[in-house]
Amino acid sequence: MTEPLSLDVRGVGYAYPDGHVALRGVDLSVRRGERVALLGPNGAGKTTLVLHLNGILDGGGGSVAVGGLTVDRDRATLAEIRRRVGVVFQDPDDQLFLPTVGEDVAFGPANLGLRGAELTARVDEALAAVGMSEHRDRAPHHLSFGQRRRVAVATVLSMRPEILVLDEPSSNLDPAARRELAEILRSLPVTLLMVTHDLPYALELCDRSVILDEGRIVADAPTRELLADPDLLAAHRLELPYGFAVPPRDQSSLQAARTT
Amino acid sequence: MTEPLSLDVRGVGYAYPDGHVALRGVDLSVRRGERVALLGPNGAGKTTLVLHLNGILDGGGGSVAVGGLTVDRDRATLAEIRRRVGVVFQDPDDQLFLPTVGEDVAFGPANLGLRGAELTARVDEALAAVGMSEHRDRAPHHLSFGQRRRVAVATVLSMRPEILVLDEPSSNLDPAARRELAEILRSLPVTLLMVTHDLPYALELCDRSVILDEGRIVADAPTRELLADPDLLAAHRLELPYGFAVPPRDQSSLQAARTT
Amino acid sequence: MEAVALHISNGVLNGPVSAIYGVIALVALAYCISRGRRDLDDRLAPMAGLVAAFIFAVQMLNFPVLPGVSGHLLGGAMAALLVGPWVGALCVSVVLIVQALVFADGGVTALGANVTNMALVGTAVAYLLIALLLRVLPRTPTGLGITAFVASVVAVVAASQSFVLQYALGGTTDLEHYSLGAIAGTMAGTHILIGIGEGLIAAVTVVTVARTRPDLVYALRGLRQPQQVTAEGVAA
Amino acid sequence: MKGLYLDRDTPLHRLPPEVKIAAMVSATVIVVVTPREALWAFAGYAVLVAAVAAIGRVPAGWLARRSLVELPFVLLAFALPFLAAGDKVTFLGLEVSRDGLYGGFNILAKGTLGVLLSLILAATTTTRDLIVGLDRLRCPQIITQIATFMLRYLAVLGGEARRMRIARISRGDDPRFLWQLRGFATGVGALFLRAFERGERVYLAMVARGYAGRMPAAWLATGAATRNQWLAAATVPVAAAAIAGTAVILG
Ligand SMILES: Nc1ncnc2c1ncn2[C@@H]1O[C@H](COP(=O)(O)OP(=O)(O)OP(=O)(O)O)[C@@H](O)[C@H]1O
Ligand SMILES: Nc1ncnc2c1ncn2[C@@H]1O[C@H](COP(=O)(O)OP(=O)(O)OP(=O)(O)O)[C@@H](O)[C@H]1O
Ligand SMILES: [Mg+2]
Ligand SMILES: [Mg+2]
Repeated sequence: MTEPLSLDVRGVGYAYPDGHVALRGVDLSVRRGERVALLGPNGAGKTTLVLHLNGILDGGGGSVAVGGLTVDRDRATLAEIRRRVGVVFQDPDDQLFLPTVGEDVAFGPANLGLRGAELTARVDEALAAVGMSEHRDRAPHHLSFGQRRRVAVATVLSMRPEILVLDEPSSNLDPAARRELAEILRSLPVTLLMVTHDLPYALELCDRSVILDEGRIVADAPTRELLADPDLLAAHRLELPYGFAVPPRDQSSLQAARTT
Repeated sequence: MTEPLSLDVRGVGYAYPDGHVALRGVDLSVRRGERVALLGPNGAGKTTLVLHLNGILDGGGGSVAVGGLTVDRDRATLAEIRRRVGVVFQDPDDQLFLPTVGEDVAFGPANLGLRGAELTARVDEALAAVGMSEHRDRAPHHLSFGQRRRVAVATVLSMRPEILVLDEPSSNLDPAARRELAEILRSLPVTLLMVTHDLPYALELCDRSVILDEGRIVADAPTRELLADPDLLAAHRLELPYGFAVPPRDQSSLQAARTT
Repeated sequence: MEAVALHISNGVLNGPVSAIYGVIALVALAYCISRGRRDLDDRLAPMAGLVAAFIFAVQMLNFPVLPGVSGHLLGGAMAALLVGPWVGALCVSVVLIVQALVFADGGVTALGANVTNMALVGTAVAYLLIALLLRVLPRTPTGLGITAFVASVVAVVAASQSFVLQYALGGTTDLEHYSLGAIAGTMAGTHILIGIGEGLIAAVTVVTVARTRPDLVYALRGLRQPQQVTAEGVAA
Repeated sequence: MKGLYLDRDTPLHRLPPEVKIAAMVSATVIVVVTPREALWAFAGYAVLVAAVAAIGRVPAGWLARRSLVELPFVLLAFALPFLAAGDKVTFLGLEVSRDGLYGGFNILAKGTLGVLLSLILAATTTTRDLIVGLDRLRCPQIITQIATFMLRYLAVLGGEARRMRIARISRGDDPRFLWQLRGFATGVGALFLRAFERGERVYLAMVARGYAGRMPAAWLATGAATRNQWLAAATVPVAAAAIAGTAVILG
């Protein structure tokens, strides 16, 4: 292969300090520019896997490489990896900590060395993308849950990472914000790994999906194929929602065309 | 009317301590046994309204009555109201605080005076309903986000309230859990007010929906009618998701029959 | 005096003095409980817990004041500012009780003396000063910050002098090279330094809270009523 | 928050918290009122404490390390013989004050025994049980309530500090110390506010489930102490009193 994989996870295991085993040997590789949905039941280990991708959790065996760099405890490597991978956490309260929304969105790019007008432009752009420009000077912990989730997404968009990892980004968003986020994500030229329980959303955004269950990858296929296999879905507590029918292929590409 | 309304909200306003106005005169009445979906964009004031229904927030004008009892600062009335209304909060981390899942689920019924075998039975039943029985002795903050959400629902189910108020109960649940929750909610003989951004879920569960926007109720109609009005939806950042078509009425009742 | 940690252990004070202070503390706490009960509403109950936890946490940070001498923060002034004098005294007492039972820090027989110094004297002196200062200073975050700082310094020194008094009354050993005045002087000197550290932390914390949630600051109570909002708009 | 609890299964651990608190406090009082000249009474107490520690399987090394909280007073104890007034005696070749020598011993012995008794209590009782014990000993509810919230908030403070740290490092910050961000102080203020607002929401959620000031643990925890348990625990203060009595009569 000429180009290194964007994400290369090999045999990663992890047990939490209380002894609970969350990952039991996960293998996953994602090529540059791919969009992959990470599906699986509650407690499957999805969030735990996400936290491995930028070295917040480690030490349970196996290896994680990001764009050819192996995640280890070396500070410089870790810093470089965190510059490349942007993670939006499942809980927005894990993401936001500064006194105002504007400062919080500026925090990441400022750490990347941006200053002055350039920094302001990044912040403006990211806040506009999630529709939160008017809340710039408010305190993040005084926002509604969905507003916090949007700001959380903005804090990572403003860093323009090469690899975007999102842990249930659409939950708690209002329907329009959910679609707007899909449009943003589709327009970004990045590698994308998105954890979601929203199968139609996965189909809309990601050509490929993997299913994680009990700490192992149990399926890895084009999203459309996965969703057409009710037995596989049912075996992992996945199912298509009430009233949803997989749109025929041409309509889905039409939809993609309409929104770009 | 012979029977008092389950919920009777009149002209409720509220401004947060930092001066942000969240509710500007909300009127809403819900009859006994009704199931109502509360829809609206992020930041509309839905959570703020929910927090008024059992007297957690007040003082901004207007009145709230629950089953004929008016919410005020009187301790005895408040206690009685809180016994009748069970609220599942939007953020499960706000709801869970005891060292083990079992204790947390027992907290509410124990406060209602239940003891011994009866209490244990309630806890078992509630945990089984959300599929978390095996996690009974674990610490809630050591669970995955979706598992925490399920336990949060269980902590309120175990109280068997007359009126159940749920703030985005289906977010972060895996698809099977989402359907199972719908089945539980449909089987309970309670008055239900459910905040959600998931319009198909609202249609599946609630015959009536209200839309809250900028602190005011802007629409109140049968869910099926509301969802058939794309202009109204669009005006309040609501829209049907990709791939979803409102199922014909008979199919929806078939679906209801299948699951009961 | 080497022992600047104000958590007096068992055996430092004699029996009668320990007992007298035990009675003083019990009576005073009973009064605080009857007054505090009225204050402890839905806003103040969690705040009281947090103030106690915060004091507990900062008391764990022992920091060097002079070579060979270390001290820790007491927290009375911050408690008085955020939750008022009655609940404030209770918060500090809870910290001392839990420290004595759970961490063996401070003797159980000296609990009365410890509560008197840190919870009663510290909080009372701080609250008197706060009441006074807030009358002259503007009720702005800056005014509150200065108040917090001054009240902390004075309260910490007062608490240390209360310890000196106890030692004079019931110390199990008489000291020859040190007159009582000298001990008082040394204690005051080191505790001014501790008080400055404490004052800075208290000031910053209280100012942060006052900026975003003025409704939470007990000392600013009565200034803000919940706003009435109607369909027509916000009433003043 | 775990405190100093050592998770074991011993008769001492199984004893209800209220009897342990009562026994610890009364034994400490007896130790403190013992005249300091009754030297061998203290030896008796030491044996008693060692026996209790053995029943609770609390290791000696652990006790030694944890009793360092007493250090400032130990220093005072060693300084007293040189500082105190009164007649001088020669001890280990040094001229020291007799009163100071006794005074130092007094603080050292009583302080150490008191710390050891508290440590044994802390090692065999969880913090939550301690509050249940205080509640059963009729401690006013407002005190146990503040104590419950205090323990809860220590966890919240820790949790929020951890969240803030993860939020920062994953966005390219490289903190060597948690509060370096904008100085220690702003960090403390922000943490305080954040922890308060989280805790406030948690509190309101508790209230929404019928909380009215008393934790169900206070009445749910397996039964209050039986007569036999009170008697078993009373052996410690009674033995201490016997030692003290003998020492006073003989001394
Ligand atoms: N801090 C923790 N300590 C101990 N166990 C944990 C902790 N966090 C998660 N776990 C456990 O590890 C397993 C995987 O959790 P994880 O959060 O990765 O699940 P998830 O796939 O993200 O689920 P969800 O869809 O609910 O978010 C679960 O069984 C969970 O209970
Ligand atoms: N603690 C707070 N302090 C100040 N303002 C707040 C606070 N909580 C919410 N708000 C503001 O009040 C308004 C209503 O918030 P609320 O949480 O009720 O929205 P919501 O309808 O529940 O939104 P979501 O769908 O995102 O959960 C929003 O504009 C929000 O920014
Ligand atoms: Mg997760
Ligand atoms: Mg909300």
